[in-house]
Amino acid sequence: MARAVTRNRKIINTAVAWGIGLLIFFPIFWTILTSFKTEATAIADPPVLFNFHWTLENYSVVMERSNYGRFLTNSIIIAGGSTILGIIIAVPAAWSMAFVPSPRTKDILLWMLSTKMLPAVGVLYPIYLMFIRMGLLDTRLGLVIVLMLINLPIIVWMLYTYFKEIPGEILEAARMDGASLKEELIYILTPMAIPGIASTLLLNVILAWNEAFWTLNLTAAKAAPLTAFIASYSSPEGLFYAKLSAASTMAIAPILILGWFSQKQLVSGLTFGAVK
Amino acid sequence: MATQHSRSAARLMMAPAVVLLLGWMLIPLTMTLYFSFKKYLPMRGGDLGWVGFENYSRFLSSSSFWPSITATLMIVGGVLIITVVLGILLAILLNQPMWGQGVVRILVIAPFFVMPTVSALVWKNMFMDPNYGLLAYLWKFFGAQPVEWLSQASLPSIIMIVSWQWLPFATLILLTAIQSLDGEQLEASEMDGASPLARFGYIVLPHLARAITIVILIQTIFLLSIFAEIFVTTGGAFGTKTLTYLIFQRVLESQNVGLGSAGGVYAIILANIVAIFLMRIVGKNLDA
Amino acid sequence: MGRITLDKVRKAFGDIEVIPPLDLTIEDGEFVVFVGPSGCGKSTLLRLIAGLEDVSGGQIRIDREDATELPPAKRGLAMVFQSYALYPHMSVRKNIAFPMKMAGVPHDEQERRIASAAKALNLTDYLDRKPGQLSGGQRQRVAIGRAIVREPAAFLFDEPLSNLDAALRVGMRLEISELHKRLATTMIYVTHDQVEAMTMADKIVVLQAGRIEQVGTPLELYNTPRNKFVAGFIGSPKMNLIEGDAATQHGATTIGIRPEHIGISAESGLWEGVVGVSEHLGSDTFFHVKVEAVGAEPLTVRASGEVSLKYGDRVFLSPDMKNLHKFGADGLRI
Amino acid sequence: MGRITLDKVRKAFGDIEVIPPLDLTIEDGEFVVFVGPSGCGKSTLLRLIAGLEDVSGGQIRIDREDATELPPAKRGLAMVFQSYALYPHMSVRKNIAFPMKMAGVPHDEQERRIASAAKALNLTDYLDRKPGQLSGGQRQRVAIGRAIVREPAAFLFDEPLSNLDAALRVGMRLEISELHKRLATTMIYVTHDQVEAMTMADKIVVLQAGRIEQVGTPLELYNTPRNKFVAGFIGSPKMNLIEGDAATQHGATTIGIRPEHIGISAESGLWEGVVGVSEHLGSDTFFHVKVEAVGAEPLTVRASGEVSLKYGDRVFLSPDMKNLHKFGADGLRI
Amino acid sequence: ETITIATVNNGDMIRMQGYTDDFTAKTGIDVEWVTLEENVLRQRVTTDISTKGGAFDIMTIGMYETPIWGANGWLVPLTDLSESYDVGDILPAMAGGLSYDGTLYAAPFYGESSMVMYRTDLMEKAGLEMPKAPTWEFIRQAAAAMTDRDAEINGICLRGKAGWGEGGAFITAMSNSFGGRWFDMDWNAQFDTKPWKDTLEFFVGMMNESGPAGYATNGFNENLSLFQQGKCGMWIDATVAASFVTNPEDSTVADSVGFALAPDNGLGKRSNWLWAWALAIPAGTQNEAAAKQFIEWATSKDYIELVASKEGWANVPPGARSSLYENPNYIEVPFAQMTLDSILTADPNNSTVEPSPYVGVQFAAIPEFAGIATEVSQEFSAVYAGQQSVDEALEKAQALTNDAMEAAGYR
Ligand SMILES: Nc1ncnc2c1ncn2[C@@H]1O[C@H](COP(=O)(O)OP(=O)(O)OP(=O)(O)O)[C@@H](O)[C@H]1O
Ligand SMILES: Nc1ncnc2c1ncn2[C@@H]1O[C@H](COP(=O)(O)OP(=O)(O)OP(=O)(O)O)[C@@H](O)[C@H]1O
Ligand SMILES: [Mg+2]
Ligand SMILES: [Mg+2]
Repeated sequence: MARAVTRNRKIINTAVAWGIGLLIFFPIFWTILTSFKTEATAIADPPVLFNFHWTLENYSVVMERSNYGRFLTNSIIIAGGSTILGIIIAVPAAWSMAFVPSPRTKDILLWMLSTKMLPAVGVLYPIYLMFIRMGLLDTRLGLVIVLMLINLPIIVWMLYTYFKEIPGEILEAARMDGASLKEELIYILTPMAIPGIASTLLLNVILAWNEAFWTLNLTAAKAAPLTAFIASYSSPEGLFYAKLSAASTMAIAPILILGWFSQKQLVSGLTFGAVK
Repeated sequence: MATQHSRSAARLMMAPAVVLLLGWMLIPLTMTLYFSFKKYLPMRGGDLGWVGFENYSRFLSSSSFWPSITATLMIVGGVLIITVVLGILLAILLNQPMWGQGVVRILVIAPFFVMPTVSALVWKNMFMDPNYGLLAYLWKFFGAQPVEWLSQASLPSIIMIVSWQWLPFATLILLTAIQSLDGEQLEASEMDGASPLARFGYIVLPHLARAITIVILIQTIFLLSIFAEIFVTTGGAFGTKTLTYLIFQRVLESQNVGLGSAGGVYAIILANIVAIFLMRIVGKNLDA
Repeated sequence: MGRITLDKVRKAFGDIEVIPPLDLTIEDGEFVVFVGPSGCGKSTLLRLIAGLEDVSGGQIRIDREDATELPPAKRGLAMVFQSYALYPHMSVRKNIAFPMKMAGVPHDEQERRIASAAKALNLTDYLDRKPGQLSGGQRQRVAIGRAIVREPAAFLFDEPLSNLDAALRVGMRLEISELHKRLATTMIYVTHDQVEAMTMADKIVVLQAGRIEQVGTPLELYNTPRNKFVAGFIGSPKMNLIEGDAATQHGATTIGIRPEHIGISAESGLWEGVVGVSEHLGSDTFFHVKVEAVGAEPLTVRASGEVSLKYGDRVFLSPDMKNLHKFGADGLRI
Repeated sequence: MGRITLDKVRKAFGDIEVIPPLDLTIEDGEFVVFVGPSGCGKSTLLRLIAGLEDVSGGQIRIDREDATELPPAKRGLAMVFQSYALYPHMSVRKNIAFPMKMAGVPHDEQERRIASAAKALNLTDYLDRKPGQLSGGQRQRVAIGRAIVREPAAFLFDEPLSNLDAALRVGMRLEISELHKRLATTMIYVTHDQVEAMTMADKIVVLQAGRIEQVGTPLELYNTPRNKFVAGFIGSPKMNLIEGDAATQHGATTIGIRPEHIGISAESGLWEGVVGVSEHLGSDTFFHVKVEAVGAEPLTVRASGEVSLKYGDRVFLSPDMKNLHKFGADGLRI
Repeated sequence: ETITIATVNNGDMIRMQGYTDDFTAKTGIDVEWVTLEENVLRQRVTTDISTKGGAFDIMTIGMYETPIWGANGWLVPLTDLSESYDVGDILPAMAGGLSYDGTLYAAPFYGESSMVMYRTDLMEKAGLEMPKAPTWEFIRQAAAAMTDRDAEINGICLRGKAGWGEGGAFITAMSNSFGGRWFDMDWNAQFDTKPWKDTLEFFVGMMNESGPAGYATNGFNENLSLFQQGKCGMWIDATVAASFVTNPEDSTVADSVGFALAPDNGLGKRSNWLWAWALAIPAGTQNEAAAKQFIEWATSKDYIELVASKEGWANVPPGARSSLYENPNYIEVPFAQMTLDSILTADPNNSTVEPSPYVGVQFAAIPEFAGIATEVSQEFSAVYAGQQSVDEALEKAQALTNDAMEAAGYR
């Protein structure tokens, strides 16, 4: 398809794509913009775009009000920890399914996905009771475990599709070369699957970062991540759009930045086996 | 590949994931089943004994039950249709040559990184508010009466918010799928005289079938359990009470764990019906 | 009805000129084969003719009409891709019908043509299968089927056999040749396999780095290669090229002699040598003989039938002087 | 040091018996080639020997020791895969070092062996490249390098050349043959290409549907095929098999005559026929001649060098009776 | 020693977090805050206390939860508070609502009732005068008179948002003045009675005449903003709002706000509610002593002084202590007296015209109420949004209430 695209066509593409891209991004942009306004300008009629008095006041109010650093740290530990733990458990499982398939492999995969269908609110009480008994309430470890479990099916599935694209012969070659199963996984499979593993990691960090039900209900002060941070801003007395925007911006900024830098990885990696 | 050694190793290596998930599924599931046959009211002394199927029949006969199923299916269906259709169009657009492709992609993906709570808050307050929302200004600007989004068009509004969040996901997967389309196939169809529209219909769309299946499958799982978007925006009013939300009301607002658990069992049944339905319709694409 | 003329056609990808200005005329009904080493521009040339790439300069005429700016669909050519590029989600029938559907051919006419193409290509039993359920050879026939139903002005084949195993290749080669005889449509065929080129072509175009090294019938190229490159490239196993004293004796910088033009005997001959590896095909035997007199590279020698000479045996070689090729310092045939 | 014995080895996938009980002995140092049509079980057999599949019955002995239950890593065999199966994330050096690393060979010994293997395989300059940066031929040499550093009891090759283009194949074929000469290690080589089989093997095993049809040296198979299947499978182009009157005259149900054993002349001969497609290779010419006397299928005839006969010419064929193969009603050689 | 406090994210509570250092300096006890939005908070603490999770040492709860939890023995009784704390100073209405069986289980941080806030300038323009204790009829007339759609002025802004603590609270309090009640003495739902129909029809009629567009989704926050922006002529809502609408920093109408008692209908009950956010200690906490210390600090007179000295008298937490209303500095605050009067006219134990079996003004202090009232208020909101008729809504409300009461075993 290496025919030169006409310049006009490219200009149209660019215009339409940017138009739509900006439209989709607009709510985020508007939130960020609003976070630099005063409360009065935030609800000014008509709305103002750029010609307002920029202020960092909202951020300082938010910082003063809550311990952002701790929420952030918790988010990072919980999202990162659950993802890493998930990968460690999922790699061997995905290996088995991809390279030693049995007639039941597909069923097991679908079953794993189906565990995600349990409505969380329905099982809050049972889980809460278990957490109390095991002393996991309001601990990062507890959340790491829970988030790992909810995302495990997705991790397994993604890894499975990536692994399936690795020729089995390479693993057999390693076996012929005298590698044990462990060595096969460590020296051959994992390094080869790095791109797939990386995008799996990324997707799961995002999912864990944004998970709001369990992170909110199983924490108090010590382990609360950014989802709890945002829950304290949702409807205070009065419509504090600017402060809400500042808090929102702070809650999504880290993951947005991470996503920004790993866009390429995400685009090329998020295939779910769609690429064949 | 399949020697005895590797088969037993495989079983061993699958064990942690399977056992953990089995536990994660079975323990709450049994407890849910257990509670669903009990009169369990934490506020009034907790366990008040067995009641048989009373919770089930009560949940089913509640006037909110069928509307909640409808709402659930409407939201899931609506979001799927929007994200898949727009996702395909966007994926095709983003695959065209243009300036600043990388940046545009980031712009389109960005909503995926936003927490559901945040996005619901932002949409509700800053866009859909009939007095201060940007959309209201827009309507007023064109001389129209602002729409009261969350009350007059509650389901469409929620579908729109959720679609905004999930569109990036669909776009991403479809984009990668489009990128994997064999260029020679397109060239061949071009040599065969196919117009761009025909190429889309006969070549591109069938190629995307598998990716679309995956999008539908994964999104359905997540969409069946959306909660924050409803909690924050309408609180279940105006016909936006999904099954998940109804269970939430029973368990946490009414503090009737038994009744809520029965609802949970219904939700599992619904999820499985939807899943089986999906498998039937699109599942065969997974093998291809 | 199928005359293709390239007039100073050139192609550059960015700064790299892949095809310098090139002239070529392909007559109506001719079977032309493009050969050349990998990366020499064969596919590019084909794609220029097909309209899948824009020319960077020059003109392409099909049947005297300027087609340079025409989109692929309008050129009336059919292409069979190396990967076949079948539509994986369509049955064989649908694949073959596709170009007709696009052209709006009436339904019963489609059916008729599909049936006749399927018959010609032995695909009748497979019409309802998907490409994934076909063997390589069958797939290729589907790709050809898709091409012939359009009754194109010319067929373009891009290495259509390279994905097949050797046994199938021989069969498919014959089928394409017969197809050409029957339809008498212009065919342009890209391959890197000299055997295919030799056996199928009316005319071979030897390319190197985008330039045409020689154009001619297979036997012209075999018998009178224009230069060392063509000499080495045409024929299998390849011609022995000898430099140094042995060459200067014949007033040339390089002399070439094909393996089949060297006699081998245990008793007497021009050159004395030692047998290295020998390859016994039953029908023929190839010996790799180290001859001191002509340099370090062993000479490849073909003996008909089975000849028993062992590794290390001393032998004598007698080149057939009639079939000696001489090349000057510039590499051109003298 | 490399004697492999299969004793009533059988293999079934589920209900389908891919390999019925099969006995085979491969002597130390032998170069054995498995040939057979696609899907006949060549790869499966190789994988059974390698230990990559479990046998469903029978015993595999390596150097007289029972290896049936041994995992692949313990069998002391090296395998070169069709796809080469190089580790894409490791440099050539690391690829070659990998089996030694797994075996715990000391570091300087590793270095020594890598250096010598690289020298033998002409890979010294490429040691620090990744496989992605190598040509097909170089990749194959890396795969071989990875195999030889282990000093295995035997090499297993699964169609190692089928991914290469024709030119490279010829070269690689020679290299593997020379390697075998030099190392004198047992080699088992799977291919579907008869030319490779003929030129490389000490012993060819012809398989069909998991059964051994014949075992023997290339020339044994060429000269005295045990049955019609082997006769048709060995040799290229394939043997002409004739049934009917022409065969019964010779007291056989089928007679076979190879293309190279039929003389062609314009004047006289046993059979009269009409030239169909002819394939001119320069070195040889293959004619497909329709002969009424022997049935509908055209006979393939080889003429050395260039012979000018046109489509439709009337010719006479004289089969070389010495090289006539006769087969009975059961397909076996008479 | 560290205590963990779950609290709601309203202004007074946020302010208190700012003064935590003062407490830590005095006692050496560290404080961890878990600040959540009201609905999330309620859910969160309810889960924790009903499972004896022990995640919090102090919970911020309201008048609704306190008697229920106290009855369940889930809260530490606040009996042995120090002398200087002066329990007797807590307004009796508040203390009553936060007690079970005469024992105080939560200390009020602030208390509120509801009242009419109106624009004196608009009232004047309409040629009307607001009586100190208006009737609903007057309110409706005044609203119609003040409405000026072209100037984007709505005569009246009221809560229509679904949720038992939002629109549900308002309509319940309003129905009290129309002679309505949730349950009769046998716990039968009363939505099929005339007072409820009257209430709802009156409300919808008035709001359609003079209310803002989209009032079906307006809650406290939305109405506050509307009022502050000068878009409402009247607003009947929590007394705490008074300090916001009179604060010139946020409000464009700060200097023209008047106050009146919530309206009545001549049946002897006004439509004002009673509410308090209070601090309670879950039973079984490890840090009971420290928690008590904190509660004493946070709800003390000293704390009020502290806030007053730093932020002015208008910003102190109101409605909890009688002494505040005896303070000459505070009584100068324009809304102070009206707040006190409103609080004093609300009686949780006798809130309805006809007798009712439950305690609470705008709620019934039974565990099932929150769930039921939320669903009922959703039906009502659908009426406000024009999606169903008053009769349909009442019928559904009746059915679902009876159904839930049956499920809970009352009937
Ligand atoms: N899109 C492109 N951009 C830049 N260079 C290209 C492009 N396509 C082809 N080339 C270069 O043009 C040259 C000719 O490529 P072409 O595909 O025509 O070779 P070929 O003769 O078909 O080789 P092969 O036998 O390997 O298929 C090569 O050097 C190749 O790298
Ligand atoms: N895992 C498997 N399950 C079921 N059948 C199998 C499996 N692997 C191979 N087979 C079947 O066993 C037969 C032999 O396969 P094998 O791969 O050994 O053939 P082959 O001789 O190597 O063919 P080719 O030349 O095409 O590589 C085939 O019919 C194949 O379909
Ligand atoms: Mg090419
Ligand atoms: Mg094979």
